[in-house]
Amino acid sequence: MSNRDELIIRSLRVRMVEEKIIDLYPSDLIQSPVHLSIGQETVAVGVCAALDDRDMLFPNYRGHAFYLARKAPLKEFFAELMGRKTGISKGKAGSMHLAAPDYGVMGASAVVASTISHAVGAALAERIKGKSDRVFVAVFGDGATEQGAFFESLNFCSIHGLPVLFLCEDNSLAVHTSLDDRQSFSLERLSDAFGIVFFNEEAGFDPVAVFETTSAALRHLRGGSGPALLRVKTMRYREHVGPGEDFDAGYRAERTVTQWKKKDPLLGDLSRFTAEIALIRDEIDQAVEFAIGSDFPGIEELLTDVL
Amino acid sequence: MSNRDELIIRSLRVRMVEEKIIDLYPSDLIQSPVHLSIGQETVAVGVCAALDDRDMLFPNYRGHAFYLARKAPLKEFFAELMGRKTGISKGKAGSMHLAAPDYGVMGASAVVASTISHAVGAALAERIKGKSDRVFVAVFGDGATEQGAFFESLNFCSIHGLPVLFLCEDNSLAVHTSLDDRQSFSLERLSDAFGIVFFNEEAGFDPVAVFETTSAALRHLRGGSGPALLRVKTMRYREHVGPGEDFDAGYRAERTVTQWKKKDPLLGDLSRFTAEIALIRDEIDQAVEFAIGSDFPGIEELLTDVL
Amino acid sequence: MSSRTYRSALETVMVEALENVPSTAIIGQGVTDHKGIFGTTLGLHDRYPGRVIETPLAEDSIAGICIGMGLNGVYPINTHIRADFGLLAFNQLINLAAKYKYMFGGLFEVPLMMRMVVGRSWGQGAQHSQSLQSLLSHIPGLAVVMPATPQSVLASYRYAISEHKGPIVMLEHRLLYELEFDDDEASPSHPIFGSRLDRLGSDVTVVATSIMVLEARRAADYLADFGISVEIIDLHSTSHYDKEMILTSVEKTGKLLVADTSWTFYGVAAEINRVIAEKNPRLLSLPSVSVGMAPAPCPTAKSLEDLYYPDVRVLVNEVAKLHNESDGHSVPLPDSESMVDFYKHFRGPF
Amino acid sequence: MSSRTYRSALETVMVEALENVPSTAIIGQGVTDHKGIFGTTLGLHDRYPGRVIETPLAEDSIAGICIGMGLNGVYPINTHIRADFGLLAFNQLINLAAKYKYMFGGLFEVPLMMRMVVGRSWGQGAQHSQSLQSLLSHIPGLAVVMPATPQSVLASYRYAISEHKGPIVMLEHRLLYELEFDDDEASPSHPIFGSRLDRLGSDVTVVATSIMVLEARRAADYLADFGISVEIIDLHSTSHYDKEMILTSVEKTGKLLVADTSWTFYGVAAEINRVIAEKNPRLLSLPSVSVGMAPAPCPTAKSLEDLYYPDVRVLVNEVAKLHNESDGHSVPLPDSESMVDFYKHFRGPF
Ligand SMILES: Cc1ncc(C[n+]2csc(CCOP(=O)(O)OP(=O)(O)O)c2C)c(N)n1
Ligand SMILES: Cc1ncc(C[n+]2csc(CCOP(=O)(O)OP(=O)(O)O)c2C)c(N)n1
Ligand SMILES: [Mg+2]
Ligand SMILES: [Mg+2]
Repeated sequence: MSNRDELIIRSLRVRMVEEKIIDLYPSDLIQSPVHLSIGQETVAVGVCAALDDRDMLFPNYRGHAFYLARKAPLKEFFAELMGRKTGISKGKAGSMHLAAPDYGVMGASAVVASTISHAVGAALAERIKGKSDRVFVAVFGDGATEQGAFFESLNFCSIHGLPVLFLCEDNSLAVHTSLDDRQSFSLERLSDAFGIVFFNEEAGFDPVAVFETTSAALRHLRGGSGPALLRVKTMRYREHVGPGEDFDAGYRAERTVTQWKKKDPLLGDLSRFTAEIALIRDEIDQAVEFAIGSDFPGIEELLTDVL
Repeated sequence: MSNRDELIIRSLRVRMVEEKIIDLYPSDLIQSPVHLSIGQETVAVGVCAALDDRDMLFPNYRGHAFYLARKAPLKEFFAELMGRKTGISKGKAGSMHLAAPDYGVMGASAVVASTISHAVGAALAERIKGKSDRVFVAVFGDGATEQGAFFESLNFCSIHGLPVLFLCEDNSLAVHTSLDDRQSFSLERLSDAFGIVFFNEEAGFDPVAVFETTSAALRHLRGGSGPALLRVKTMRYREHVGPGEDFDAGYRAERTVTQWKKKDPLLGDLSRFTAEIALIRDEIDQAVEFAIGSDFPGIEELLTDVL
Repeated sequence: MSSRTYRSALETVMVEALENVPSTAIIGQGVTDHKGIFGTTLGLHDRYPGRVIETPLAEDSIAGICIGMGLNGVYPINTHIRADFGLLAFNQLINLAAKYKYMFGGLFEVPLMMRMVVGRSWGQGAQHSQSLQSLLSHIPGLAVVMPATPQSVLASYRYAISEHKGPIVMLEHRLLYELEFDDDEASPSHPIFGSRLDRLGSDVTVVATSIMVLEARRAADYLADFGISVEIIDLHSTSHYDKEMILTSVEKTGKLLVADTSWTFYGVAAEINRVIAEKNPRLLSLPSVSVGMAPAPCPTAKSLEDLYYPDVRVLVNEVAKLHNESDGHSVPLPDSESMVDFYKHFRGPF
Repeated sequence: MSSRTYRSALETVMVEALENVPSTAIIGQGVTDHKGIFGTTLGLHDRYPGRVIETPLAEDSIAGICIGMGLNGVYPINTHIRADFGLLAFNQLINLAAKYKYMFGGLFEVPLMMRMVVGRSWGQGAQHSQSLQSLLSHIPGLAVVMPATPQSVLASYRYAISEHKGPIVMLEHRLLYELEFDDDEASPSHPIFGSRLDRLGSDVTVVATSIMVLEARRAADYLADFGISVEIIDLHSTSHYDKEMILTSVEKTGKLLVADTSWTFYGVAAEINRVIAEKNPRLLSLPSVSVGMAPAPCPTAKSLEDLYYPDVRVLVNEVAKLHNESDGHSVPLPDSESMVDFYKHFRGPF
């Protein structure tokens, strides 16, 4: 299979998982906020395909796609979303706080921008422990770039020349507010002001483009020339949180999304993937079954792991 | 008297006041940290001379010079430093928290960078109350520009096009740490990234130069074209906090200061100001006497003005 | 009898604030959008242009901007859809806003309101569920109010906006928003700060905050059938509660249960017990009972969340034990319907 | 008898941390300069290059960087020369560090130490004087320690650095730094968390934190001459104190005074009284006494600061009243020498 097809399949898997979540949601099997990546899967897949297994990635509450793109286990994923004891974090984390350290997926936080500095700190620790060419990826949305912690992190990281990839998933929305109402700055010029190399990818729908731009950024990082900032333009198809669409709310034009969808390879001709799709469907069904069949955590878990 | 001489005299007054503080310090009449502006007076004097009375200025803990440059009362100043009831804030504020709202000097905070956003908020309030061409000045050091709150303030202010002058007193030190160890960014390019007009004044020792650059920035601001950032290079002669010199500490070269001093007009020929100097000396002596003669606040003040 | 929701009371005071006082503004993330802070600022952006201000994600500087507004004569109402995000504003709230009046010897006043919504249920998890009253109430200069009813909202927000000249934090409970309350509960003498005697009783004193007042009512209703008379004090202002009211009640009943929305240690239960012990520990004839969140971060799984929060069963059981002066009692516990299920209204996604 | 200062104990544990564990780092503003955090990190930058890290002014992100270090196997010791600045890190401390282990079901541990210095005297004023133990101790997942002696420093820092796998906040009192303590105070069984029985007594229990332990000792010495025997409990860890020790002592004396470095409301006094009231309020034969900062921000003027902080006179007076079981007593108050004057060592400029 071509690299392109491989990446499309991986992206499709993410989408199918989230479509399953949408199917399940009315049943209340998943009782927690879900921030879906539908429309944005190709970003996670393209970036993660370019990473090495040993690299560490720090995602946020919109984290399904990154968790899955790093090949963390699907059964424990669904069990986690359904608040089961067999969940990757015993059901204590839920959709907003996915993590799978064995797969380089560090903890996701639901406080916007709060894990950006963690990636910088992990990179600093790596240097203290001795050289390695591991890379640390901070994942955040366009809204997160408004938080003071983002600027502070850029500054510190650049002073120390640490190998952090600042990855901005730019869907141009923070909840319902568009970029113009929130930002007076240009991310490129900002990056520049900090002496941080800026990479841009407008074609966020294309996992190969994302893969290639990420690979270029990673070459820079592994070359030891300090951090890089990669902005990938993308499109959130669904509401900010929850399974629905909300084009009637009027905060953005449906047309913008429709146009983007025309370029979405996951909405193109998928007939050549029939076999793979069937496999993924099976995998998902089994994972859901596993989750539904799992126990809920009980009182014995209430006070463990506090200190 | 020429404008230049006028500004020199005003700067001299600030220096003489702070030299009096140095004289007094061993006596323990002033029992609080003092962050002296010696070497930096011309910045405050040049900026304040360009402001209108109605403009609001938000200083920080290194605030003696701004308080005095706005012509706030000297007696209440010394009384405040000595913790007397007749102090401008009844002795509750002390050196780090000078304020004189009647003179447009808003409260100074000892938490670095914490009043920058206040200036932005005051400007926003002014707009809500109806048009005026009042200007709001946020005063901060070079170290303060590292705080997230600074970036956030730039962003918000620029989005709303508010008339705030961001004034950076750049003495290139935060306590004992030099710029290179703290900053990877260029202030000019940063300003640029936010679409904020940048003004620079290297000759911070020259009150006329500061006055003129500030005036240019103010013309921009009053023209309604949004905020401006003014960086003035300056030199702190004394230790970070306290009355002494600390060149033996080794964190900076004495030579740098010596060279700067050669350009300091307050260290030049002052013979033409004999009369003014005598007047200032009298004024200071009277203020100190007033302060020393004043009562200390007692129990009746302990719990007032809490809520 | 007419009724109104907590949410509609919040909407009313927000509209009034903008309508009656031209120098009032609402500022926060989402205040202009179609959700309008759970429906409490809806449409205000269009009606009061320039005074309903959307913000970037920047809680720290927005809090400082609010202080600046307050210093220059505009009353800002700053929203946080979760109190947890308010932690980013703690420097401005605690080091600046709370201190300004005192620190400058009265030269300044910093009138401002911070509305913080306390999340609960539907998997809010550890970072969307905190109730920060104890942290804030430890700080002199801050007023902290936890309105439990629409009437509390109307009285205290109106007063805060038009009369109070300092920073005030309003902790609004997410689960209360869509609940209907009888309108005749409104009492003209509703306190602004201070506490409210929610129900007169003779056997056990329950001091409760926010939604725990409603749980206390449920428990009291249930226990009344078993001849147990519960007195409920709605603490209302955690920073400026009514000490005398509490002491008088405990003097009468000798039995105390404190039910709060946060953790018990260094919390409301601790504070109330301090007040009693400093007056006279022997007012209490039995050990007091503290009820709050389990001593852990909030878990996301519903099975754990149901154990994490105390519910009406816990209250009934503990009050019955107090009344019976023993570890046992003969009151059957009510069905184990959790608060979230009882107040059917709350269902995700947020 | 040899002696050592609190400062030198801090220096010792900092050196040990870097010397014994290659994956330990010290990070903060001023850790590399010639003042070296009041002399506790002096010269370490040269001896352990790359592991003593100067930072920009950026408390929020530095706290996050420390979490990231902890997650990747390096133990960070983060310094704040005033606890007040720590408020800028509350989001990371409370929303992230405190929650990580639990929130992820044990997938992560976040070992890190935050050293926060509590300022006092020489006009520190409202923003350089706060003592944040109550806020932090309300949060499950955080450990909070207030060492009162060099021995407490040695025992608890060593344990924290080498054994404890979670976030811990050390509140160090500025006035303690230069005080000399007898070396033989060191007890091998010094607790790490928990509390320490500082002095055995029979008449009145004093529970104290940080420098108030020393004030309690002064008061106890003085009162001994008048036949009053004071038992002193050094609370040590405000988050994980020794409940049984407190209950046992109060059961013996029936009389309690709590002396803390912060405000009494929602503070240590509240917490201790909760613990007693939940066990048995009648352990106390008299109203308990709470001693802390006056309910206001800290004023700068020395005349007010002297009134603001409780001193040995207050302790002597209150304990004597407790002992005498009345509002009066016959113990003459000691000279009104304030703590600051007593511990001559502290004089500005910072
Ligand atoms: C500090 C903080 N403030 C506010 C929120 C509420 N909130 C959750 S997601 C979000 C928008 C974030 O936008 P962006 O960073 O662009 O990410 P996206 O959701 O678009 O992926 C906001 C405001 C939060 N979780 N944390
Ligand atoms: C938030 C915060 N962090 C640390 C400090 C300690 N501190 C006081 S002044 C200062 C340096 C500030 O440097 P700069 O902004 O350049 O101002 P300067 O003192 O040079 O005028 C520091 C770190 C503080 N007061 N507030
Ligand atoms: Mg976005
Ligand atoms: Mg400086």
